[in-house]
Amino acid sequence: MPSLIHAPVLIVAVLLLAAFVTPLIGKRPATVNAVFLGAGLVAFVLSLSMTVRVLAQGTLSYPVGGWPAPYGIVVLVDVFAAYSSLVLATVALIIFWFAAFGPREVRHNGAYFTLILLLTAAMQGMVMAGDLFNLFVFIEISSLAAIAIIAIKGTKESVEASFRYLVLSALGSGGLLFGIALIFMITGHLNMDYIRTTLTVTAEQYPLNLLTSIGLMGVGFGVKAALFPMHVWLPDAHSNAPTASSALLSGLVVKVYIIALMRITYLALGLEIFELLPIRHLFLALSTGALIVGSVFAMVQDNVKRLLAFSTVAQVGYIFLGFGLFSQRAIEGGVLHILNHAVMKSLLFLAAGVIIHQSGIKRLSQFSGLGRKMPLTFVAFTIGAMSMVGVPGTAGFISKLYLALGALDADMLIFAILILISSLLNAAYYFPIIISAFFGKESDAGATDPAFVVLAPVAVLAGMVFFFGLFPSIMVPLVRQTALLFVR
Amino acid sequence: MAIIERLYTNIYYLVSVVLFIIGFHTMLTHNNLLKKIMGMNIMDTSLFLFFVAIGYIRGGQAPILREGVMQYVNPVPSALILTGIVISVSFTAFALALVVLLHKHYGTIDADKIIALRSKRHA
Amino acid sequence: MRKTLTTAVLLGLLVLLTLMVVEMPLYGDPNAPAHQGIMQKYLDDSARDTGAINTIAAIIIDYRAYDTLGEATVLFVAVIAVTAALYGGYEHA
Amino acid sequence: MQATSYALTLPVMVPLLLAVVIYAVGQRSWQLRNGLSVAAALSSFLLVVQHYRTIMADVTLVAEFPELLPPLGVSFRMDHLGFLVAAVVSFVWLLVTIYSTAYMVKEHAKNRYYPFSVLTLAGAMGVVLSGDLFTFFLFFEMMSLSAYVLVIHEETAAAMRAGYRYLILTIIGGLALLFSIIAVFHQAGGVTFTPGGLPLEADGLAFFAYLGFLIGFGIKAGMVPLHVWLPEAHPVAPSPASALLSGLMLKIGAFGLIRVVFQVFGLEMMEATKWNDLLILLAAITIFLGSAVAITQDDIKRRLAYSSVGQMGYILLGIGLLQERALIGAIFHIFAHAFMKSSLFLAAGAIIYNTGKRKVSDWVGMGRSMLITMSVFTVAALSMVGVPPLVGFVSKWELALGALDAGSVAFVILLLLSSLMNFIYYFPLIQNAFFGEGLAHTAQAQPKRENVPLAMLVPMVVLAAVILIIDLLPYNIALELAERAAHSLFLTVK
Amino acid sequence: MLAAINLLLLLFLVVCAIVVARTKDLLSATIIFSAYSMVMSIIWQQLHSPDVAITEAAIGAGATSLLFLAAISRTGRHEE
Amino acid sequence: MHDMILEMLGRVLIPATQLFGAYILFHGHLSPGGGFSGGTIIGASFIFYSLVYRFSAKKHRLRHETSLWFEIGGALIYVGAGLVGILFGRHFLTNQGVFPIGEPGRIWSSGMILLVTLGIGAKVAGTVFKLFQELLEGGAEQDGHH
Repeated sequence: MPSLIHAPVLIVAVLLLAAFVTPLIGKRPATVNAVFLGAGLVAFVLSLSMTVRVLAQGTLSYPVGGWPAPYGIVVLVDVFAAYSSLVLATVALIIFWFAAFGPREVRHNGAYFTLILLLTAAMQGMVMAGDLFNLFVFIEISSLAAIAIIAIKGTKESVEASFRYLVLSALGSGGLLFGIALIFMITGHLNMDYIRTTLTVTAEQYPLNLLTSIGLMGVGFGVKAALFPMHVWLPDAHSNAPTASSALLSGLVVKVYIIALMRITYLALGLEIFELLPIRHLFLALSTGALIVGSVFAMVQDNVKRLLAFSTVAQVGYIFLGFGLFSQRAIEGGVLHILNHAVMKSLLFLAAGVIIHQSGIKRLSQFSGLGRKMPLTFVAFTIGAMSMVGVPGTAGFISKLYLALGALDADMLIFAILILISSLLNAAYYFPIIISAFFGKESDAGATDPAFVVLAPVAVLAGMVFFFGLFPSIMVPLVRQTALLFVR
Repeated sequence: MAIIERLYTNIYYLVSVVLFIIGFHTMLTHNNLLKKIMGMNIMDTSLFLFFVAIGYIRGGQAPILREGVMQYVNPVPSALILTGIVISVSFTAFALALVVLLHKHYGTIDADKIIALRSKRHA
Repeated sequence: MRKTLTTAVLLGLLVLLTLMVVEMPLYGDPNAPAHQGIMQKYLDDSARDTGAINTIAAIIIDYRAYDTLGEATVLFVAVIAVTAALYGGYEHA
Repeated sequence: MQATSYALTLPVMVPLLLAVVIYAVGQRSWQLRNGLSVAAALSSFLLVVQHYRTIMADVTLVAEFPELLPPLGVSFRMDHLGFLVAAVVSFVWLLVTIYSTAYMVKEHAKNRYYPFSVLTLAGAMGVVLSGDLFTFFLFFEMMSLSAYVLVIHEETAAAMRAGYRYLILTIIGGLALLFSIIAVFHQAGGVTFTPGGLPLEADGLAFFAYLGFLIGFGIKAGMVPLHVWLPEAHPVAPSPASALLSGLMLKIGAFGLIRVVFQVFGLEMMEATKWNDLLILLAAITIFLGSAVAITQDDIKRRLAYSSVGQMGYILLGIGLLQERALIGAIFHIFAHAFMKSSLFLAAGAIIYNTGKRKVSDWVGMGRSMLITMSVFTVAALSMVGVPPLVGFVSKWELALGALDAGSVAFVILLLLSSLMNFIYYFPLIQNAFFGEGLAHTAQAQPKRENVPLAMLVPMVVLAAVILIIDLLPYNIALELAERAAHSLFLTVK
Repeated sequence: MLAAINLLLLLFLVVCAIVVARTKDLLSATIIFSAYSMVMSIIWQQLHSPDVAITEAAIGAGATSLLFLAAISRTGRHEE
Repeated sequence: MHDMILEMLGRVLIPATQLFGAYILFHGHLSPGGGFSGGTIIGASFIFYSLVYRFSAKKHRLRHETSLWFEIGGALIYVGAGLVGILFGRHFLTNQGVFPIGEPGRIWSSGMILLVTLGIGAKVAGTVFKLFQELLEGGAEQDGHH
């Protein structure tokens, strides 16, 4: 198919088109649903075919408008971008289904779908961007849309959380733009490849500028990716959003910024940066903090969605840990965890949303006996939780295994132990929920499993947890090549 | 002395840095939510000023092509800022909408009071 | 307390950024690195390539049109977000 | 000699799939559910013993799937040791499952019990047939976690508490194992069980790995400082589940330790580093403490549970001594104890089923009313004490010889002491049951007549029969296998 | 001469920014912010970036201020 | 309330502003300005219009849907112009060789740039007006006291 070369922009364009069209047909829910899901499906198919193509033929670079780099904007799809795009498209499609047919938590679905489509389009654009300013534009779209899909719930808490998110996000954007300005100042380029080659010449002349620029961009991305200690906005924002938004935010949005950050480091700054600056050690220190703080705070939560949000803080730590350890396997583990965490955290949030909607209970202390009333939902929740803990056979185990192996490869025994301890912490807060839900004393709250159409995305995600837990080799070519981008 | 001279030459950069800090400070420390948003705008415009200053070339003319002009200023930063300004106004608009909503819910737009109200409700 | 701390941190940042300003390329210098990259091609070729004599218009809507599409999208997001936040959806309007 | 046989996966996969089917049909037909549960164990057993000839021809069967779960891969392997333990596990499981079809009639949530029992079987079979540490770990976790559901089956407060303790320790053990496996993989570049051990260096990391294995398997095997879950969990489970837990699952821990000591670290390294001293020390404490505490227990299932702790000590001792004859004793004891402890728990279960009496002191005169059950109990108990010619005797004999080979008489004395303690806590019970005149109980209703369904009686009797006659047979298959297994484990040393 | 004017404009910018942060009256702050944007736009015109200047004048000084005014009309004029 | 002076002013100022905005729009590729500034100016004139006639008896108010149509129309023109490039076998958002470029310096020149500028202008005008309206009175009917 000749138009496959256009896939990198078509994915974005299709999602944007659907987003633009949905307000026009907003008064007919069935049509809106069809457009919404159709766009997601088309994006998925395009992303899949693009990934296959990238695997077969190597990096795909698409000059938008026909202008070659550095003059035009180039969309650069390397293995990492292809992998990220595929993860995004797959998980997003499942969440789309839930948003369309799941319990309704916003007053009007039309605007909600529009925002979700815009968010997804921006994320797709972001992971494939080969141009620094283009990346910034997509980051801004996704930030704004991400805040909007929290605020759309309209409760006091969600509005307040989204405002706080907005302020911090704007600070992050400011830092990011400043960083980009400095980079442009000392290179005169915006294309990442050209920045890298120019920097080899000019970096010595302007070291402080470059350093400040990296610092500012790091803080900008850190805030948006909720890297400890810049995670303060996350628990409120993710726990007060509508269910589908929580899944999108925790499962995908947070990770997209990590992907963008890592792409900047190897595309624009060059790998030498890891040797020149103590970035690895910073990552290691911060991710250790994230693992401990996220887990400890998660343990004391009584609201299920807040627990899941704090757990996201910890899980973001895993991904950064992978890049901090910087051995081949550790990076593979970190990259795999992007997928695995996306799948399992979406699963947990969707299952939690179903539970809350069906029973009206959000406090964990009242979950007692609910598992017997809505077994299918709770089995799905259990699968997600087991994956979080890292029970073998589930997806979460695989990334932890790779990370632990990578820690030993990097001669850092202590981090292998840290990963295991954090698994134990995960177990300490997930298993009591499950035990009390299945075997606890029954409360009088009435609840049943929802209709099949609501449960279908949850079931698919649960299946994916096992699938990627048992056959991670499907992702191995992509993940290995991604790691090779960093470790040569 | 050389440093002062250099700072004077780069006075536009210096002013934009100062404005950046003022905006940042306003955003972080002011309780009034509208002031926070104004701080955000000041921060953004300071960056735009920085960009424009990067693009300036001594003796350059506006980059609209015409006969007889030898030197134009760099058009690239200007093009980027156009995008930046629009993004900034979008953020502002949405932030203002949230402030309006918060005012509706809490009857105040003071961050401390909102936090106090919320924790009272929780207690 | 928190405000004092923030102010102190920001003053520190200001000092750092001022040092950075000292190091920056000189203002208005035609030989600054920022002008060595992609600028000249735009000034030379934009009229021929795009037919627009306003180079900035040529850049934003032709060379870097993808950015501007994103920019237009941001505005669209803002509109939908504002309506959605205030009404909970645009169907109401 | 090695041969590839993908049929090795069947004893694992069949119960795994059947577990799902059982859950699905459980809602509709209890006959089909029970039948399939028995069929799962039976097919596992048959699928294992079909390899009898091959194994006796000293062929090791392997099946490798390196593409699955990279970078470690999944592999299966059946040697003498694996064959023996797999056959024992599936055979006892079969009998216990038959028993439970009758026993569980009185229980609730049967639709949960059977699928998880079969799932645990699949896990156990996977463990004993695994060809490398990683596969071992996968199935080990699967077995441990599904056994949790068996432990808390009653859902009483005590059961939940015991289950929680079990779960936490299982997770800690699992993580310790995972750490060790990763460390081994890092150092040796592979985790396949290799005769003679993997190329490991005896440095700090390897020692931590050894400690990790000791913790991981020690928790499962009820080794003393880590045994705390065991006396809580075994009594609260339904009796057939207790039989499975005590009779079989404990052995899996010991089995893992054998694999690790002989096929991961290797005999040479263990002898050079003297790391086995730690194991011997712990084993000795385990033997002594388990037996001693058992005397003080009045609840029959708690007494049996502590007795299991003591008996596991024998096996651990047999492993730690690093002597061929001691290892024969250990391996044979895996077999022997599986049969003895299962029949004890099943008999105890039958009595509780019939009379509801859990306290040993209430069992006065029980032998007269429940003759068959109590006879089974007696045979197994005597075997535990080590009365020849019952199976328990043989393992103790071999162990004692092994201890003498190692040059330490102290362990022989310890074995004798432990036998004595076994005698102390079993014999008065039996005596009372058959000959005691319960003064306090004569006023109350006489114990009911033996009213135990055939499905419960037959498995008990079969178990007791094996205990009775296997040593009298001209050809002791189990001993033969144990000898060959131990021999092949030692063969690699010059 | 021109340099002096530019310096004055820059000084005005900084003063405006501080005053915006300090003023209690939100309406005044908005007006001052509008003036700030206007000055910014003049500076950009001085730097020969007329496109940006015109956009800032329209969007920064115009639209943003209008939006602020709309919000203030619903939330109250004075900072508490 | 009915303000004569405002209406008089409006009658003069609004067309003037709109004309100015249209000039900036159409000369985006020739002189400073373009879609965003021109669109904003036109949007501001709409705002002025709606404010002036806010209380007039004749309800001269612009409907919300109208601005939404502007909004979406502009966005669709942009994406559509991009897809035309692909249809012509070129790349997304290609101008040269797909749209007639014309002679530099004329109004009807530069192909896609003019088209997209007009699209953006329409979109931004709608956006600015709608944002203002929403902030001024959006969701107000639920307040009760407004």
